[in-house]
Amino acid sequence: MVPLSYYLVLSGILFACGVAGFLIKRNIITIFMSIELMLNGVNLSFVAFAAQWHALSGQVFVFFVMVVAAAESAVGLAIVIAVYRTRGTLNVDQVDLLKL
Amino acid sequence: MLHLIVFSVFGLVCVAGAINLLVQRHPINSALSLVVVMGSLAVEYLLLGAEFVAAVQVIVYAGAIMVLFVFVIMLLNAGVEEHTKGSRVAMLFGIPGVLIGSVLVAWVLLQHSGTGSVAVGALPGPPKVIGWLLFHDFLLPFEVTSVLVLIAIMGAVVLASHPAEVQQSAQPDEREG
Amino acid sequence: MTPNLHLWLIPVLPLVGAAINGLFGRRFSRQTVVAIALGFSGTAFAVALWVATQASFLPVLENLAPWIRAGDFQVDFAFYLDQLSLVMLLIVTGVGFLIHIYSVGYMWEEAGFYRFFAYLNLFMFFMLTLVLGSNYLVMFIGWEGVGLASYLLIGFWFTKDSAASAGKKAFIVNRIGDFGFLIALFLMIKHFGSLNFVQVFRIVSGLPAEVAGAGLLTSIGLLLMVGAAGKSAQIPLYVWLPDAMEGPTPVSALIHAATMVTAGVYMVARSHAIFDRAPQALMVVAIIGTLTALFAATIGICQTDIKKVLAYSTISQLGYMFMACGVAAYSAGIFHLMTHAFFKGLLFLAAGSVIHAVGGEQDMRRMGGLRHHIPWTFWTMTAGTFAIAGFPPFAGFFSKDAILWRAYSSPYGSWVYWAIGVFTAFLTSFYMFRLWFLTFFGEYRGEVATSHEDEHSHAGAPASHGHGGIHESPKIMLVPLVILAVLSVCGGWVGIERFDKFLSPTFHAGATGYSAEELSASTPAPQPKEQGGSEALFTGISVVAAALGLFLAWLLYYRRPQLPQEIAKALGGFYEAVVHKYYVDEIYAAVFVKPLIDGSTRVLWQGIDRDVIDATLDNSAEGAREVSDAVRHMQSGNLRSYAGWIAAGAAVLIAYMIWMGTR
Amino acid sequence: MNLGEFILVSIIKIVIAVGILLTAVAYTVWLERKVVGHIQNRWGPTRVGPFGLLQPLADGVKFIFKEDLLPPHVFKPLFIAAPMIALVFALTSISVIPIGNWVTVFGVHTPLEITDVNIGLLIVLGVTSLGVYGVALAGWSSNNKYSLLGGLRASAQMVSYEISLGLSLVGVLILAGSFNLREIVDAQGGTFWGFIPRWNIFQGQIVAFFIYLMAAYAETNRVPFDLPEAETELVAGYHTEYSAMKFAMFFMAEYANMITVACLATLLFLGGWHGPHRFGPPFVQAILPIFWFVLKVFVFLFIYIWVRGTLPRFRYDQLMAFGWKFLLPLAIANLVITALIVALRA
Repeated sequence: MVPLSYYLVLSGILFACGVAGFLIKRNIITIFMSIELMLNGVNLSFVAFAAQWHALSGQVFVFFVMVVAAAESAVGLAIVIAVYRTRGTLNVDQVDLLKL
Repeated sequence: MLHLIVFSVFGLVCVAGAINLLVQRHPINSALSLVVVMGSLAVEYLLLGAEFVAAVQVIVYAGAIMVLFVFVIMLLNAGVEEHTKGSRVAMLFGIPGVLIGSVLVAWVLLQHSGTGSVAVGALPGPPKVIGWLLFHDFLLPFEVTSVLVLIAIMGAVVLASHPAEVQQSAQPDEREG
Repeated sequence: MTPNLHLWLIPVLPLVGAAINGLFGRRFSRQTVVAIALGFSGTAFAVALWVATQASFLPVLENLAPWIRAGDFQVDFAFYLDQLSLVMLLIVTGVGFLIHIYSVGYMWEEAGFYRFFAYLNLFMFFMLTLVLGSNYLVMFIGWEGVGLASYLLIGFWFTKDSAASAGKKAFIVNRIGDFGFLIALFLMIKHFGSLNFVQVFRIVSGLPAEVAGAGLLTSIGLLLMVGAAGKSAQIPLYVWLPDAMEGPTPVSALIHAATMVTAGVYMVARSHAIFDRAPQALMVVAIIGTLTALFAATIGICQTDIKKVLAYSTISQLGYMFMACGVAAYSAGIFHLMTHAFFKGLLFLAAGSVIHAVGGEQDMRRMGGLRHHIPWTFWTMTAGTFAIAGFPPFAGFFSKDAILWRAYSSPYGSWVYWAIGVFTAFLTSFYMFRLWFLTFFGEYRGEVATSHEDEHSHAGAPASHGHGGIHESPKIMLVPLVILAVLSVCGGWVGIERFDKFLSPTFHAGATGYSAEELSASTPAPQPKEQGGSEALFTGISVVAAALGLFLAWLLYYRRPQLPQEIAKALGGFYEAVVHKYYVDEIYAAVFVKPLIDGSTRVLWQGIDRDVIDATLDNSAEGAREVSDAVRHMQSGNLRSYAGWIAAGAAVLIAYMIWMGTR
Repeated sequence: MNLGEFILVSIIKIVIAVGILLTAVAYTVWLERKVVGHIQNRWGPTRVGPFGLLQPLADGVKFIFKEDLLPPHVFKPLFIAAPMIALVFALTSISVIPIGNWVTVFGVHTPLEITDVNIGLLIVLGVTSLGVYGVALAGWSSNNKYSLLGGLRASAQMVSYEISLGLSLVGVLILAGSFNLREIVDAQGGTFWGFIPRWNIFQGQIVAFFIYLMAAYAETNRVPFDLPEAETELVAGYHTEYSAMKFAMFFMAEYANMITVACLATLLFLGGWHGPHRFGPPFVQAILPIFWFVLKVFVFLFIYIWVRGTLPRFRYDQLMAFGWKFLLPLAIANLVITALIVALRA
């Protein structure tokens, strides 16, 4: 028996790592990965809560999160490619103008 | 007891992967750390009984999304991250904010750790039942997400496709090769 | 079974004409414009005539569409035709149509030909809406609309400063009157819950008459009178009408003599149920009318501009009409309204013809001896002059005599009204014959009309004619003159008794609460106050007064033309005052306009607008700019900074939620 | 079965399975060289042992003793890790593949696979989908343009064809109603009218089978979809810089994957270990299912080699167009039709 809160704390740590990655990292792709990390942390809490409350809809939500994450990463990575093509850099600190 | 050990081992792997993601300066290392995180998360899902979710986690996240990341990293030949000082705000407010927030949440959660606990395989999520839920209770969201995915596909194609003139000049080269 | 009279056709037809001419007229030839304008107004006149043949079905209520529905309050687009509106309808369409015809000749050379006819048709539309409206709000549409059309037409030569100013003056002065009218409407909505003539009058006739004190009905009546005074140029709001003569002469004839200015009279007559219940208001109407009649007549004596004389004469005659209404002799007022429309329209058109003949000159001192040059104009003008002076058997005699008699004999009347009325009749006769003698008799005092264009181009009248010498107007102008002259002669033969009888359904309908005495007030039945025989005596006195006026004019302006100067010298200051129209414009300027401008400038503009409103906005804009200057650094475009703000904000939120949860 | 026994049995089974698999890999290589040689009108390996049967052993010894080159410009950690990743995932997927029914050996009742799980098929799919990392990372870490291009091609190709592959399996899943490979095989037992086996390929999944076949070739980077290692344009693709044991790992991973795919095809479409009526003594009866299974896998592998020996290579854009514009719609159509038929029958 593992307390539910352990799972939640683990998910919280993952989420916090994701946020921290967003703040620390300069590479757009890594920042993107941080977002995925946050989503994973949320998924873990979904599944943990599902187990806690014996409600399978928690697991179903994970699927939706995954689908959205997949769509988001496809579009996001396409944007990254477009950005790299026009700016020649992946450093977010150098991509701070809306218009070139 | 075994449950706690397995949970702790893979939880630690998870956290280590996540921290490695932050520490590594090369994006491909970060990506691989993320794959590790996802893999150990799949194990955690298995511990909770969500076998289908675990499998899908591996297939979709590790097998598709992260491959896409690696692919883009390879395509753009992304190098080691430069350390530019772009944002004081992120350092002054953001990092403390994250720390405070996560510590607070963890504190609150651990204060109430006695309220609930889960056993191994607490809630089995067999594919059949989950499929039933998806196609009955969640039919509308399911269809909406399918539309979302379609839009995302088209958006990705449009965004990543070359401008017309580049494409024209690129095509003959391909034929020669 | 009431036939469907299609009343809506009558106003809509001119509107269609106005729309076509106004929108596309620029590309049409003059002939097309004329065809459209005359076609639509003529058809409207024809429909009005056909409607008149159906008079046995009156009154008719034609509900076209709901307009406002708010709780119990309801206003519809509805037209109402009874005997009163029928008379007005025929006057407006008939005289209007004649003046349309006249305008074709008069305006032929003008640049904005299509525009003129579009405005004229537009005016017809609004005037007919005013006349036909079944409630005060529809009437108000027309009321405002004719004001607009009047403004547009006075300022027709808008490149001329005086014309533009005159248009604005008319508009602004009318606003003051409309203000009163509107408040009266609000009072009606509040207290009667309706603006419908029928409903309002039914409610009003159920109320007791307010014999003393200023109650609700008196207030409404007085406020309505303010509106009427504005539109019909009564004291103290008459000042716009003389200036309105800046407009083309047909406009002066149609709007500022025959139709629009009588709208006030029509409105008072229409609201007779209210005034009957409010004797105080009625008395005010009578006093204002009487004073205006006298006052304007005295000014008219000294004017030298032919159109200005006619303008003051119009004001004076309108005063007569109000006097009639003020003594509850509504049918007499409407009767005079009708005959006045004939002869004053005629006089204006004839004056236009004179101006046309002498090439734009309007000053009577430079005319003279024109009767041989323009005989048609002379004879028609003669008919009009005798009509307005009140010589039998011309139209003016009957109507004016009716008013004077009623002013004395009505239960609301008094010998004072009558005395002033007779004196005014004498003055009217005098200044009209003065005009007549100065214009048509004696020697021609103007310059030889070969190069008159430069000096007269100011006059606004068609100065650009490329003709030389004094000449008669074209036939298209003379035909309306002749028709109107015939009407001026014969128009009064119908007689006040028959007119009374015709209108009696309007003025006595719904008056169930009337006492017998009041009922008989507007009928020629023997009065307890005076024997019937004395009416002939009164008639005789007024005819003598008119003849006296003729004689005096003949003496002063034909027999001994140098005498007026001597009299003027003898009168000195008084004469000066009259020439300057009693300095009313100057007084208004000093009392109202200048304080208003000063107040607006110093307090509203420099004080409130600039230092308070502008300063508030400027300062807040400046403050926003400064704050933005400081804050915009947040929006650096740096993704990680944004994320930092979000993270910090989320931490604060989490802390707050936990704090709230653990309390 | 207590924990110790469980661990012991598991270890034994793992050792046996890996041994069998590696042997099978070695002899698949031999088989390929022989068959292709005969197709090309030559003998193939003949010198080492009879019919060259010891050739795989010799090759193994050669790979082990060869110098392990480490080029100077490579990204070292990943360069070393990549072949391991590839081989590990290739070998892992065999763990949930059953080769026969439950048996009792020395009093231990156990299935003929390392572990029997509910979502076996999903695990196979997941693990094979991870195999792409080996190829991709190898290509990237070599710091060589040919390798990089090979790696890029491999990852794009494998991700693309994985979709068709997965969709082609859904029809089977609908028929079986389970992710458990054993249940899927069991659902294919018996015959129609006494002579047609109830294999999925005969239950209307023939189209799905061919989709699977083509997608599997692409997944394993085999001819005609071997663009990632196209010798004529990319030298050797992602493993250009590899030599000795590291190269051997890629090599083994490729053939292990082939075997996995063949096993999967056998299990899902060809009825698994089901065969004609049982005959012979009890021992033979016990062995027969395994024999049928191996036979089917062998046939599938033979087709693999046969195709390699006869078909030319695709062009890369043709490969992508084929995958996205032909296979994927076809797989979706097959899925929809299957679902409709099942729904109507129900």
